[in-house]
Amino acid sequence: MSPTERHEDAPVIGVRPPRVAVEGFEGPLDLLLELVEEKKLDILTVRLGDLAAEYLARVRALGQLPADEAAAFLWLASRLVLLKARSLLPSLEPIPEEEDAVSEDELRARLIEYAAVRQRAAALGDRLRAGERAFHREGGTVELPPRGGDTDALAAAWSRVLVLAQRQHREQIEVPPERYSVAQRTAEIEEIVAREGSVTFDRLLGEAPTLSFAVVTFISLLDLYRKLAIDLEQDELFGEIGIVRKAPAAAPAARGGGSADRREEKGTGVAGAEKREEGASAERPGE
Amino acid sequence: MRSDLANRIEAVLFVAEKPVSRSELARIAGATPRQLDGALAELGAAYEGTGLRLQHDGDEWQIATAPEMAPFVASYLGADRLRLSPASLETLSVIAYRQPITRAEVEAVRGVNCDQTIYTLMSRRLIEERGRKETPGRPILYGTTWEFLECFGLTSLDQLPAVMSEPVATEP
Amino acid sequence: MRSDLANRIEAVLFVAEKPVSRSELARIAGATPRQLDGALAELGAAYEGTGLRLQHDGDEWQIATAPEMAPFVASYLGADRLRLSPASLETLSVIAYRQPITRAEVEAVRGVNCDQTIYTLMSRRLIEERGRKETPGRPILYGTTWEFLECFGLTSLDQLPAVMSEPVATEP
Repeated sequence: MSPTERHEDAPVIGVRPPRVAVEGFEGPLDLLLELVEEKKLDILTVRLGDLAAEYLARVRALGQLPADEAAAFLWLASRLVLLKARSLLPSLEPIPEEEDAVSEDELRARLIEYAAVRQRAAALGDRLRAGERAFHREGGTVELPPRGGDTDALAAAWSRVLVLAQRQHREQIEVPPERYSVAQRTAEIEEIVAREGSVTFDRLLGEAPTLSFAVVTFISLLDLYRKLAIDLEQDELFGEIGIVRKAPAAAPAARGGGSADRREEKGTGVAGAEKREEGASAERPGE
Repeated sequence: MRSDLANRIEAVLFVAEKPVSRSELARIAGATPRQLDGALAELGAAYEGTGLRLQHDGDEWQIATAPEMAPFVASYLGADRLRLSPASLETLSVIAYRQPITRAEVEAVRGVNCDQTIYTLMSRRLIEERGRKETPGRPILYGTTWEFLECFGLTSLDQLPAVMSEPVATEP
Repeated sequence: MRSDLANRIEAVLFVAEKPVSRSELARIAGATPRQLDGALAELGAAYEGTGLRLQHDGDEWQIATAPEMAPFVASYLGADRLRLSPASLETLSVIAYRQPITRAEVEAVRGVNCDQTIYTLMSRRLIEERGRKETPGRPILYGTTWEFLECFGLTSLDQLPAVMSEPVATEP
């Protein structure tokens, strides 16, 4: 089973400083590669089994792994221990049950590929940060009487608009502001921060916050800050606000957390659509 | 060798769907009015013998296709179907099904700024102004044109295909 | 002196709302595929050192602004910069360099579940569905979009940055 990605995307478009690195790893391969790089070992020659003990120690230190992620990390750990054992006892023949186990070569190949992926991602990230992108035009200045409009396409566009508008409308109805008390929101935020260690203010707001939801969220943060439960970080004026867990989290509030998650999920539908529109405006002058 | 300032102006005018004023160009390109005039002249000269032209109406500047290219442009645009971006098509659908309607009302339905798409649809003669709404600010009302009917092969607006969803309130 | 054919192509690409295929360009400009390729190369070369450039994704062509002009164009359009998390960038890089590719294949490379990042990249129009893989379950294949090329300032996929360690092929 694959672990789930940890780094969630900061709201897509917007002038924000890069996210502060989140603790933890993207997955077992990420952790293994980190070890290789930290120790300045050559992926091509290092005996991966030799990293077993260190890998296990790091997994132990990670602390809060959700069950499914732990499985993936431990699966890799067991492979490493097996490779180590084989290298110590060369006479050890693979037993039939191990046939599906990943071999040193396969693991190495995956690690090499993953290292390339990380380099490529970094190269793409550099390009993105450099901001040297292209823009196309929509061509709006043509003086010719158009022909050949498709009424079905027009009706489909209208349907799409209606669906989006209704979804936004529903969102407003289903999340009435009075549903959020400061106490409840405080508990929710406490739970999120306890679970994730840190979170951004933007994420707490979700994609399309109502004014009262934003206000309640903000007051809750001030309250938590006053109680020394969290730290607040902001690198620059108008920059992203980071909320970081301070004291070991109190018992998470079971009641509040659910609705925060639901809100986030529900937000995704509408937000996705809005994001597309925003994306469109960033990429072309159409809107 | 083209100057960097001329290239900045070119890029901005390229993406702009409407003419851009001299003062806005100068501000965006970071140039004095005098430098800007020089760069505009440079760009205009560079377009000689190409498929594009630099045009201006008073202080408003834009890039357009060269008149000699009209047959090919017409052949592409008029070919067999209307070419509109999804965004423009959505704005058109709102206006077609809800006319007469103000820009603010269109934006309330679509949830995004519709300046550019309304401009595009106006320039394609698919929509037109239909007087003013008698509310504060007297905003312009938009409706579809007879070219719209012709373009979509409709004899009247009653023939617009019915859609399933129930209408939602459009008041902003 | 620019050829007339290059100018025709320029004018058509200038008014086009979407990338135009090679075959359509050839038809409209009245050229053979061979002549067209020559004219496209000519136009691409003519754009060097200007505010524009010619980009293509396979056989689809488009004029876009030069990446160096991005700050000015963004300032005019009021466009914000796209930001992606490290996780999304990893998923995007796997897809960009290995397209078309299924989600399971992306996950095999990254070693983590990629549902969320694929959704994110789809909603930003950086990737799109490219049909189905003819294997059991017929999983969806993903590839990058035009917007991807534009966002990263690439004129074509050939321009993807090369990295030091080139991996060996792995099939999941």
